[in-house]
Amino acid sequence: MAKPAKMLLNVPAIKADFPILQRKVRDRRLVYLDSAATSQKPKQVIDATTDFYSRYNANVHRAIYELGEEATREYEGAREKVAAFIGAKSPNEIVFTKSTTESLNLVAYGYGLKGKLQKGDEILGTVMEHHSNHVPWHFVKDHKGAVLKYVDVSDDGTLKMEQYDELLTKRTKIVTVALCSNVLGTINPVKEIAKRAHEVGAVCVVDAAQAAPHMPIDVQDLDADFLAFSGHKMLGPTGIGILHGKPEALEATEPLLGGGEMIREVHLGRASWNDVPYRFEGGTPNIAGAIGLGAAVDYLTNLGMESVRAHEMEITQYALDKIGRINGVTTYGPKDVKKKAGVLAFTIDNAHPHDVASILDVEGICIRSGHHCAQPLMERYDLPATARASFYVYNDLEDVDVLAAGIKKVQEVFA
Amino acid sequence: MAKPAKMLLNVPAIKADFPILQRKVRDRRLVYLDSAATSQKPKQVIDATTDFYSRYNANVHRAIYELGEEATREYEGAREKVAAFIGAKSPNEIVFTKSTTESLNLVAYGYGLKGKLQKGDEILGTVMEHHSNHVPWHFVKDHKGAVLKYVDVSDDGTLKMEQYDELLTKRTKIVTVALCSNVLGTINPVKEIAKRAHEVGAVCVVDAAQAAPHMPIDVQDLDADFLAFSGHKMLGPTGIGILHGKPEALEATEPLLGGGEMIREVHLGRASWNDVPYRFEGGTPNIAGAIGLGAAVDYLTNLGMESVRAHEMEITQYALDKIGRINGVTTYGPKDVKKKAGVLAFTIDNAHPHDVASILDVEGICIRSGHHCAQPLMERYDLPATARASFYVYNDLEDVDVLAAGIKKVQEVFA
Amino acid sequence: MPAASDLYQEQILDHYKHPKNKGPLPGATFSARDTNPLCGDEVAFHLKVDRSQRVSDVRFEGRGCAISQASASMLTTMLKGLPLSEAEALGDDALVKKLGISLSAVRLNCALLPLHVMRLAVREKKAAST
Amino acid sequence: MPAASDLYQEQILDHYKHPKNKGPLPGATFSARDTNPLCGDEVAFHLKVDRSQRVSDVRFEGRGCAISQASASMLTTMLKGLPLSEAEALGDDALVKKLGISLSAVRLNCALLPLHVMRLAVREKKAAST
Ligand SMILES: Cc1ncc(COP(=O)(O)O)c(C=O)c1O
Ligand SMILES: Cc1ncc(COP(=O)(O)O)c(C=O)c1O
Repeated sequence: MAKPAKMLLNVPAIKADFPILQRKVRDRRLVYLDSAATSQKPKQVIDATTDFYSRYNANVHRAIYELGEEATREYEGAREKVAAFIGAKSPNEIVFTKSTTESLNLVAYGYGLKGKLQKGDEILGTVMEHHSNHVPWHFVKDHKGAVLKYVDVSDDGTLKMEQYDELLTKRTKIVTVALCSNVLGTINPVKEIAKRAHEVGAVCVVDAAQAAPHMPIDVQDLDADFLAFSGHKMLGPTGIGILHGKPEALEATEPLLGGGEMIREVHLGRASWNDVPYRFEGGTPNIAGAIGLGAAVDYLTNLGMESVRAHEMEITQYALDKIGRINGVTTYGPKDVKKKAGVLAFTIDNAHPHDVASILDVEGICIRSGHHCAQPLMERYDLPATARASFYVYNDLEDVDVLAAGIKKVQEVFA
Repeated sequence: MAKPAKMLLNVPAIKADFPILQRKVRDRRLVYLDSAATSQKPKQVIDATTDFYSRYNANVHRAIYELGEEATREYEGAREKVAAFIGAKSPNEIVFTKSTTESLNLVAYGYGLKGKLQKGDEILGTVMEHHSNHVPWHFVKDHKGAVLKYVDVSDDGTLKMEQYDELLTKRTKIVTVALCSNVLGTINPVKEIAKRAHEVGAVCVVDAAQAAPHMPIDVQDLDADFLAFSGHKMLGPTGIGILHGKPEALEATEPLLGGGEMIREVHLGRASWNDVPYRFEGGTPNIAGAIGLGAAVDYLTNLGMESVRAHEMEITQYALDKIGRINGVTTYGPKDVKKKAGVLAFTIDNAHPHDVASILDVEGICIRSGHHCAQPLMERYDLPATARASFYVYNDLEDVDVLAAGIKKVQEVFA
Repeated sequence: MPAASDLYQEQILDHYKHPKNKGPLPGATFSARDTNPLCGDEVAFHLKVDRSQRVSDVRFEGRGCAISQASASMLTTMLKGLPLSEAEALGDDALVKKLGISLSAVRLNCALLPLHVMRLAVREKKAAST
Repeated sequence: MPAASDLYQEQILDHYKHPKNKGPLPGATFSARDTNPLCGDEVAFHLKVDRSQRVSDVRFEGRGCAISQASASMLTTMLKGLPLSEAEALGDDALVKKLGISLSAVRLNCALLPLHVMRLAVREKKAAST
């Protein structure tokens, strides 16, 4: 395969922003190919949290002193940045949680279990969801008597849209789907899915954990009702998640966590709620996390999400060509990079993915192996596990070359 | 009042560890007296999180590469430190959440709403709880038909223990109480409360948010079933909370958040849970937060929690003497520092607490004003709001002097 | 950030210590009450409107800080005699200008609470009657 | 951290590629199956115990990595002929020593899964019969 002379992003400059990428692992350059699990962090993000703790650390919203006002300004400023990042009409559509997982649970409890759903109402998911978009809905089934149905995937890794049409009925109240699969890389036609969901009066919940870090998102265009993602997968700190909701969707949602910040008035045995989005932010939030996320959004915005996506398409194409064609290697998911994010699941004949990961580790290469928190999908393909390489802004084609060489080593061991 | 010549802790050395305390506010030394809202962070804590992001950032538990193993080791190491800090028998008794608020909600949902409680079962709280220990129980009332009852406080700020005995019956399934009030500073007799709760077969849930940072806690001695606290109030990062549970209590608790990490197996529509405590840690946790918390625990352990408590008693005594005796100033809560933590709520005749805080802010003094997320308590005392100064390891008697001088200025303005 | 003397000018302290138009208003056309959830400050606003849709009388009740109570008091003086439509349209800026001090975000909430409650009173009554 | 060649020694690879005692065991006295929730590796263990309470036969089934499957295979060879009490008491260390490699925490889970399942088999049966 011919390597393009120049990549879309200036990777050497980007790498220089990430302290961890200066690290050597057993005298080798660190080749980090596990950004789908969590991304690395640029110094801009690390510095933003350090700066908070060193200069204006205080609790937010209620403090009547300068530190507290500065903290509040930056925390709310991060909300504004996130809103702009995904095209929300107002920062009030952005709820800070601790993770995609909490965001999805917030919807499952607040709209489902404690909210509008009735016994017999149907929730329509897909077979390719991450566990975080399966288990919360089990709760709604178990405690509210909701009925769960699932859209299957084809062998090529795309959703069976004709089955979606069959399963979607007037009884469907919630449709929930990943914008991008964390195993197959499949980019699902969520705009279309949301449109059809709305036609039967259902709301559409989108798990954007693998999408928001990697491609432009415009919530106006997608027109889903809820959209969840995580800071730690998009260059931001751990412990901060995001839930976007349309105003009317958030208004129709009960709070998950009760406590400080989220109330208007509390009396013995009864309380009334604060406005959206504060209603959903009970307790002292992850202030440093939100501020660091704001810096991450700045960093990505600076690169340009169109360029980020184009860069990853280039690497993914190269990886599909280079890795996908090695004899004895099988890759999963779409082969067309227009339908696929920078996630490459693969298996090597006679070598278990864990052993693949262990041997690559010795080469300084970090990949993931296992079920990737997607057991129903693995069952669907009858796979115990796969290896998975995933790409981000600090990766380049050379990283793919190193991976390909590592795979050859694995094949030697298990020949 | 005579000032002791030397304090128990070496405050100048401690202050030097806190970058923010080098900051000036309007050319004045920053006098931070709002640690009950959130504490400041020593460089040891800031550095621990920076080090994680710069050197071994990776997702925990499943990674088969060196970074991931290092991250897991440090994350689990933090769990061990927290366990040792409160005398838990095993790290498996420690659940990481995002806040005290999440910890208390976890118990309310997992043990109450989704768990063992039946309609008509009684939950016994107190009038002095923080909103985070009120509102979660409202949910159990609203969705499970539990009955809420409350132990009142006396005018001196202590719980009416004879009323506790009256309200505690065989119908009581949960007793929930703050170890230390965030307004009055009252240290409640939780060991005795837990003992009596156990006698009627109830579990005892303790909100230790204001206690764990300030005094030695031994969960063996307290013998409560659940104990919740927050990292950010004890020198640690924002976005990390702790729930301690006795093994049998945790086993009897359903998970709050469904998702990755917390499962054993997931199939379409059903799942089984991972072991305790992982069952309660759905989603990517706040890894940096836990590691920073570990560093905070090291810092406090190094000072010695007995010394921390003694130091705060000394400041509180001095503050009660100095502030409590200013004409026109009223203080709330116990006057005996053996029964009181380093929290001093007060009002000034003719000056609203917000105005007090605003005027003190100009002097570089950070205090809190308002209802302190304890509206039922404020109603009980018929107070719209109070001012509150709270003390920690980096405060000294001079800070109290500065506060006293600030209060005099307030009185001049509102004379 | 303002100095204490900037924030607590004579005028503010005067309205706080000697509020204008404070108390209930029997026969009010519009009434509402709200609290600031962040701090618990509480204001109730009552307006009486005459046949020509002018604010003929106005009162506030409440408890809270000097800023919110002085602001409420000053707001009543601004409203009296105004056509209802103009009262409704009164902007945040107008009140802040009248107060004559520069406010941080949190204290701005204190200052604007009375205006918020006044608007609530008019809006809710209208909603109920349509 | 070990090098690849350290981890995947001849012995491990041999047990992985040509496992001993793999398959079902009709008439087993004890049987259990479990998965490693972190990775999905799966092992079932079957033991047959004779009248003198000795392990007369043992089989495993499973799918997973070289470490877990080689470990299961080696464990079967260690168990055969052992008094049940000794089989039950077999410690983690003994198996790790037999494997002869140094393992990271995550891979240690792989290596110990078979032992865990073997213990589960014996314990659950005993619990059921008491
Ligand atoms: C007694 C008490 N309980 C609970 C909380 C809630 O803690 P967090 O906001 O960290 O969830 C606080 C702190 O505000 C508190 O003082
Ligand atoms: C598609 C998808 N959904 C949800 C999640 C859960 O994200 P988090 O662990 O940050 O809650 C992940 C990441 O693991 C994911 O890839």
